[in-house]
Amino acid sequence: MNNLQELYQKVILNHAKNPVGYGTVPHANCVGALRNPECGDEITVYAEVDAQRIQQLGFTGAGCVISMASASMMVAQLNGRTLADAHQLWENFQNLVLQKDCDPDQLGDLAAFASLHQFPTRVRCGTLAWHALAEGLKEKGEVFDG
Amino acid sequence: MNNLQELYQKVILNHAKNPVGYGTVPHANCVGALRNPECGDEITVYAEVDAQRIQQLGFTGAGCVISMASASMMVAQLNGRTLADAHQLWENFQNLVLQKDCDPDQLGDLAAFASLHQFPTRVRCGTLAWHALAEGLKEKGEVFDG
Amino acid sequence: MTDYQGLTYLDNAATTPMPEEVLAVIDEYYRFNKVNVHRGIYQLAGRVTSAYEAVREQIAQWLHAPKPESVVFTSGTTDALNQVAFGYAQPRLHPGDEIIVSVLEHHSNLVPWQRVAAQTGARLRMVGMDSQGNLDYAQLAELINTHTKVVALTMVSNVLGTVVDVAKVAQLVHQYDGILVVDAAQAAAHLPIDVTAMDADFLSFSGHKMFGPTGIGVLYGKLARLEEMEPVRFGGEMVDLVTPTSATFQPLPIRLEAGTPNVAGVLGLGAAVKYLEKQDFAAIQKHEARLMQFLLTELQEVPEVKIYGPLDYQQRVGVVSFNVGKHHAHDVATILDASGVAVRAGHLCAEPLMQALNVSSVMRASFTFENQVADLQRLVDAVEQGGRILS
Amino acid sequence: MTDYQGLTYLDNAATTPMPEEVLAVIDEYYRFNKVNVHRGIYQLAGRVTSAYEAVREQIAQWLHAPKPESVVFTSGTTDALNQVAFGYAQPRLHPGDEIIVSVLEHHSNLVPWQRVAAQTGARLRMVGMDSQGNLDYAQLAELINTHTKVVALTMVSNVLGTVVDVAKVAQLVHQYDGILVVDAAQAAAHLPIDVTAMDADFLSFSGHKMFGPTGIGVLYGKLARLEEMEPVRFGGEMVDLVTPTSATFQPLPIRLEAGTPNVAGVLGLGAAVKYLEKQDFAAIQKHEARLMQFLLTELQEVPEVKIYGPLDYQQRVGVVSFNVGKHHAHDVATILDASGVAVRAGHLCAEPLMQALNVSSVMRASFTFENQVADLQRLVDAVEQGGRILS
Ligand SMILES: Cc1ncc(COP(=O)(O)O)c(C=O)c1O
Ligand SMILES: Cc1ncc(COP(=O)(O)O)c(C=O)c1O
Repeated sequence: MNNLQELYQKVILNHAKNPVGYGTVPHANCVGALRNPECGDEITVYAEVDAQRIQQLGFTGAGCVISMASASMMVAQLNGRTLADAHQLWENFQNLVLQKDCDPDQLGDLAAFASLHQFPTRVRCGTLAWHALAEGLKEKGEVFDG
Repeated sequence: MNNLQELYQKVILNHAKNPVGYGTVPHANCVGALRNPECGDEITVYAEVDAQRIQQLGFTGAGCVISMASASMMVAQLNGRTLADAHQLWENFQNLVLQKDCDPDQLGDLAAFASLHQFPTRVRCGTLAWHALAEGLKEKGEVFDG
Repeated sequence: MTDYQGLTYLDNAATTPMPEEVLAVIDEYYRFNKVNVHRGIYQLAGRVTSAYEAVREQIAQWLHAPKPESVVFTSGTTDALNQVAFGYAQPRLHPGDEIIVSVLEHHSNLVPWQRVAAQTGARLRMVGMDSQGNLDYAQLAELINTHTKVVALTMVSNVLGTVVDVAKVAQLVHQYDGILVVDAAQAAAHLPIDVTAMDADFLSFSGHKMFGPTGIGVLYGKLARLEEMEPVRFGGEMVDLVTPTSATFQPLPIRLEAGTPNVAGVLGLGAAVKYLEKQDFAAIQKHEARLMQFLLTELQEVPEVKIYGPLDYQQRVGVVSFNVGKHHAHDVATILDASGVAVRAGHLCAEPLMQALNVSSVMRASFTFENQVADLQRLVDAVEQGGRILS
Repeated sequence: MTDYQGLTYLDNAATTPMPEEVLAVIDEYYRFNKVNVHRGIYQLAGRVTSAYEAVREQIAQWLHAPKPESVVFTSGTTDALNQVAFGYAQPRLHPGDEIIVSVLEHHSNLVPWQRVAAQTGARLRMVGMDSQGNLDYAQLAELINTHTKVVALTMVSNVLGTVVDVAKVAQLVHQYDGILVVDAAQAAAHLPIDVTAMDADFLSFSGHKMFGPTGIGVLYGKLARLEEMEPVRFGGEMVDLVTPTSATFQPLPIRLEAGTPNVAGVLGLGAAVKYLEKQDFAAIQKHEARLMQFLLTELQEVPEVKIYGPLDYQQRVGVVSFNVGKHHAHDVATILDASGVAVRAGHLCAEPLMQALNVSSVMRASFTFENQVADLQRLVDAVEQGGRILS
């Protein structure tokens, strides 16, 4: 499997085609929207956060396979998890993307992005939803990014 | 005599040191002033023109040897001459400076500028007074330049 | 010519490659003649200044401009258009005045006008396109009226490749005493430009999109218009007499060129114009037409490909934008890149046009006369493969 | 290094020569990598964009700026200073506000402020110099008050070579909540610059005066100041969402870099900074001091030579301006040129300073650490000869 085939492997294409958690979240109290200025795509992430836990997570927007799959996997993994867990996963995923030490077992489907670092111009797509989540949490005073 | 010595020959240095017609002209009806933006020098040429003749010519201002000598020679040659004569001399002098065909006999002391074309960055200095005269005449409706 | 080392470079509308002879001129300047222009008494400064001013004359001739003073060097098209917007239009527009741009514009010929409109109270109006992506001349004729002060149009769309008949527009604009500003950024490498025949009031282009260096561009203006224009930058070279409280300015064009210019850029631009001038333009245009015909024909054969703009190869110049089914342009572009073909993907700095086309992004293949059919064949093959990988 | 082929080039304050390694970077970009930045999905565009952004980081480090976003690429010092004047100061100045510049300023740091003052009703005040040509700090302390919004000063005079203690000025300015704008055009090739230590709000310099290419410069700004600044140019790259009637902008610094940047210029500037960084600055400064000492000593020996500014070599950097008796600077400069020595002659884009010195023009010899005593010896010999020819 070459890098390209790895990037566009089945699990990623499937998440993009049938994303988990696509749609708004009724009781969302953290909403973050981000635009990728290069393609004009916008993604909005909705989270209902309560007691330091992401009770429900969802997203809307259109985008490329990479951004949609990454958003879908994010929702799949973080739904119902504590903010601390979420933060850890985000760090773990960033490490994967930056080719630093990471724990692939914790990444679940996100591990499919192992070759994303080979496509540096697409890293932004792969992390867009996460940054949008961070934007939303920032308003609640949670520092998620950085 | 090399080019440089020719440019700064006695006749030129003398005109610059003791310029002919330095000062204003009492009944001047054409006054033209020009600045050389590179050094900030300004020259003003005063002419009393009557019956298509330059009755009296003078100039004021400070400048380099080249601009002062050229102004002085201009005054020396054009005082009392008709505008037609003046125009011819100006063309003749321009031809000398541009290395075109010219009549050195008519040029008088101006012939000393034969090597000016070797110093293209100084051509502006050597023709400043003439352009100032042209500016002055323009206001009287006389097209002198060009 | 720039050697992309195996990559099939089809992003020429973003920036073109550069021929050896342009680089040679830049190198010579930096290697042997790196001096400043306009102010030096020493002969080397005089020589470089003459070479610099000779490029101005050369460009004036190339554009069929009557005088070299009509040519102002800028840092690019964006800089040039902003100078017109803020140096010419902004000081003379009032509430009630109207500015017209088209839906085809690059952001550089739109956003400055939005800002000028906001600052002056003038109204910004946008003319649309017909179903083929050509300027809607009928709508333009309706929009133009005695309030119209500025019509700012691209000569060639950087998305659709459609060509605006600027000469025809100029006539209309001038009937109402408006001025026509032409963005020739995408035209310069492809079409002959005759500012006198087209009767543009201002026209601009970038060196880097016509085989020249980065950081240099041209603003052409009719002398009367340039005289009316206020400088937007102040500083060395462009002033005459300066006192602690006042300044007078040099004559055109220096008045509009504050500070040390991009000397290497200007000399390189001169070499690029020379390179274009020595081409047989009739042959170039024929070759480009053949490339366009090939690309349009072959791309249409690829399943799911949707091409934007006219399908008639004679109606477009240099660029073809398209999408593949519902696949996102970024995904396809990544696959093309992995196959060794570089195209652009995104909104192409023309978001209003994307909105009009009802897409968020497209892929754009753009070529020059330096390209060959084989380059386009590689593109078509890669697009086919891309569709398969993503389905 | 640029080879002036026998000419002793002493006009380094106008533009410096350029080392091979800078040219090599420019050449490599044009030869193999000529693509546009920021918008390409293909890897080559990504690589060039990374290289471009790496220069921003490198310059931030070189300037001791806390963040790369503080570094905005411009087309030069003049462009940078105008952006501060029209993008920052102009929108926030009101009648009664005061701008302070010094008599030492280059026109590029004076004329924009004259214009801003005229547009806003702010008052432009000029601080003088002491008998040695150093900034008159006592007068400055008197002039600064609660109305002072902007103090714009050169770091090194391009005529006298005197150095302004900008850190000291910054303290004073900030006490009154004004901002300090530093013109470092003449400092960049000679002095270490630490924007954090000096606490400048804005600082600018030009690539071509520090061994780099033409057409590129830098505006450094404190992030808070840059955030407050309005763009003066609008177009591609710097916008985010554009509709027919509105536009939102990118974050810093891209928001302030409209249009295709001078990519080759930025990469070349990076190489020039690298060149400076690898020098032993202590050794350079010692060498420059020796050159200055030699030049001042020897020039004073030449009959009729009058030197402007301090005669103490430790009080000046890189430039010595002088006249020979009553001889006009243009005449002397022509003679020097004929002897193979290139110096500048004229008002040096500093007319108010000429007026203060009570001269209409001067000659200026300027050097860098690349020069040797022998270069200056040739100058001194030629000046001697010039005096003889003209007497
Ligand atoms: C002190 C000073 N400031 C500003 C400038 C303007 O720089 P540039 O012409 O590169 O914009 C110069 C040089 O010309 C200078 O010496
Ligand atoms: C039609 C059009 N106008 C303007 C521009 C802006 O040119 P530049 O980025 O060189 O300033 C471009 C290219 O980006 C363009 O394609």
